[in-house]
Amino acid sequence: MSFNQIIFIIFSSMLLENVILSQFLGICSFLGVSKSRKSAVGMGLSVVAVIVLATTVTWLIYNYVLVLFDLVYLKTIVFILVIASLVQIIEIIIKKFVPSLYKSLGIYLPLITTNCAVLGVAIKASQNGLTFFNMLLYALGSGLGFLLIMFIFSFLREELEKRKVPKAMSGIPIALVVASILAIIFSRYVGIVKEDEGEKEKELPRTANVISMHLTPSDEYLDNIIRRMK
Amino acid sequence: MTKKENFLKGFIKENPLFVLLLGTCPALAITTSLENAFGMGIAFIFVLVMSNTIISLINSFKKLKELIQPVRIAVYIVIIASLVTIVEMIMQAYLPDLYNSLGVFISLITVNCIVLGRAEAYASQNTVSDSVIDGISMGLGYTLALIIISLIREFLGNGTITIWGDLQINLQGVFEFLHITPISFFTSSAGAFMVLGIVLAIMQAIKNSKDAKEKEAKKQEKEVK
Amino acid sequence: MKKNLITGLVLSVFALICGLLLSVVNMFTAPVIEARTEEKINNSIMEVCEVYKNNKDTYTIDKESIKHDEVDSVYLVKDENGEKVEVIYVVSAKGYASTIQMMISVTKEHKIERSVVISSAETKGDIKTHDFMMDGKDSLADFDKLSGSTISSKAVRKCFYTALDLSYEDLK
Amino acid sequence: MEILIPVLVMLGLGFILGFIISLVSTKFHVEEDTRLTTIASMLPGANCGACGNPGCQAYAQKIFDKESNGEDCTVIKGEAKEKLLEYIKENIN
Repeated sequence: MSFNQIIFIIFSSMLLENVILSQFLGICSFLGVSKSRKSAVGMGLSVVAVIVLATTVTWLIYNYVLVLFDLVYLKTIVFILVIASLVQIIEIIIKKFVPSLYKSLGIYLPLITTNCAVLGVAIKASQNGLTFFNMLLYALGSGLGFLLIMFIFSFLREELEKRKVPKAMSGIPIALVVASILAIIFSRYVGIVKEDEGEKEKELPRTANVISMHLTPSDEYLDNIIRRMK
Repeated sequence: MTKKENFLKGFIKENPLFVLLLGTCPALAITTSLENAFGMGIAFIFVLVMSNTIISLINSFKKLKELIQPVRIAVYIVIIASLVTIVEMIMQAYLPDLYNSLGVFISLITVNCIVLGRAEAYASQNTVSDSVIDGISMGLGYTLALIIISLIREFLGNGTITIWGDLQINLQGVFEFLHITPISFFTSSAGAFMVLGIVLAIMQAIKNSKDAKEKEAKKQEKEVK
Repeated sequence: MKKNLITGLVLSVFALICGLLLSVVNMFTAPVIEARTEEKINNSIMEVCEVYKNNKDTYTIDKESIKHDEVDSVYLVKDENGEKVEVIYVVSAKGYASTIQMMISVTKEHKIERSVVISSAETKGDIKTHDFMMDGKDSLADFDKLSGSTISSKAVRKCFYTALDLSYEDLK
Repeated sequence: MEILIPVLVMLGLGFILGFIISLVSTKFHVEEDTRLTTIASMLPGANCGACGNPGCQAYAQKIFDKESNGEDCTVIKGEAKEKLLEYIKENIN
């Protein structure tokens, strides 16, 4: 695993395939909790933590229980059950032992159970057959993408609140139009990252023997020779 | 609330997408063609009606209701998730093309706020028959909203309207008449946000003018008095 | 403690009923899904492999003998004497919004015979109907990319490359 | 056999998770004002975030702290809403 590849996976899941803007996951909380910057960042941070944790657990269950027993069709029910329970358990524990953390991040946890970003990323990571390390990177990148957009968007919305907007457009409609413009900007990130050199095409053919290639020269090669002879 | 009112509320007054602003994820993601909206709507109605029925049935037994209290949400989620999985399996078997184009969003009906919201807010407190009507009403209302958005997006973005499979209405002529080409922006993700935003703005404008009229009417009433 | 056990039991009873229900439904739908996939693959093979289509009775398709990590499956087309005639690959690559899966047939001369996109949910461009100008070619020199969707084109190009590359090994 | 394995997997998973949730929630229980828990139980619990708060519990807290009047929830309507507003009127203000 080269450094390039790591960067590629993180950037592509964070910017190119942004969970909110291009995959439309977690829109409810994107619109709901982005009214103030503080809660948006809190939500974003807890999503990052839960996505990484939940994806790891579900990936392990998928590959070592469901695939092994040929029970892939149970994935939705098992995943959501695990995620919901996990989140609830974490919430209770933080509430008891780290009240300050609960006040700043923990209150977002229940909302995360019904956040499709978490289940969506977990299903995609398992179904696409990623390796363990790639899955971690993918989950981290997706979570960071969520956090980034939440931050930018809450900033924009705070500014919007101060401006005068036509009455019909105020609130959610104008926020959606702003999100649209943000999506246009983010769709332009395509091409900012390139896949690793290792993925680059080598010269064809890989295993063909060199002799046979010389015995049957291509038309182009013959053309060149004839032209030169003239 | 009468049964008729209960049935009609999901369409406009309490439309889950336009008024309650729930279930926005699939509404943005899969509304690229009318066929997708239909498919999603059918799957959604099935899950919502069934989950409402089962959950109101469970809650009609007092003993059972107390028993599941600590793991209430988990039980609801298990029920909803298995209904979703059934839909998923049937769709994969008999409607594979639709299954492919809806992709992960069928599984994500599980975490759709509308389903869980209705289960908690309505089905757990009302009778079975009321919950069924509520499910049908909300499901149809949501489907209607999906259809409206997908009609706009598919027409403006592709110039076509796909009803089901190969059954397609070609409206390229309209664009040719105006000497423009379909605007592919509307099928992209940015277009989805824009269309939903504008539709919501129109809804809000209608509501605002209605409210203003009502206020005026009340004012006049007072003056008469 | 007893109360906790009861709660655990309640949830497990619900999970049990749901698991039962799902496995029963799965028993009915799984064969249909399998048959459908099988049929789809067979139809695609007919579409990409002219030789097999014309000699259905004498030619056989070997589905098991070769496996590669890079591709989803490999089908060897053999004539009546068991000689390899063609090789068909099912290759997938990540595109713009989805994973593109293609079926590509390569002849004994390491030329691509035909290709077909099996599944893709790409939003940009019409990848399923676009002609990439690869039929009958043995290199990627003439690859005609789908304008406006660089990433999808790259994925398709990668599929062709993998198929051509592996054919040198498989058709020996 | 085909049915047995999924049923066993679901059974085991359900039991373990249910047991742990119940255990953790009783063991690590934090005492709260009963008014807060009552408000939380009156809210839908769907945690949709449509009211602009991170979840129903957080919204209940906000109502409890007198930062909201309870009219922001988009999910509950009609009778349930009136009940909630009445409770808030009587016990919080």
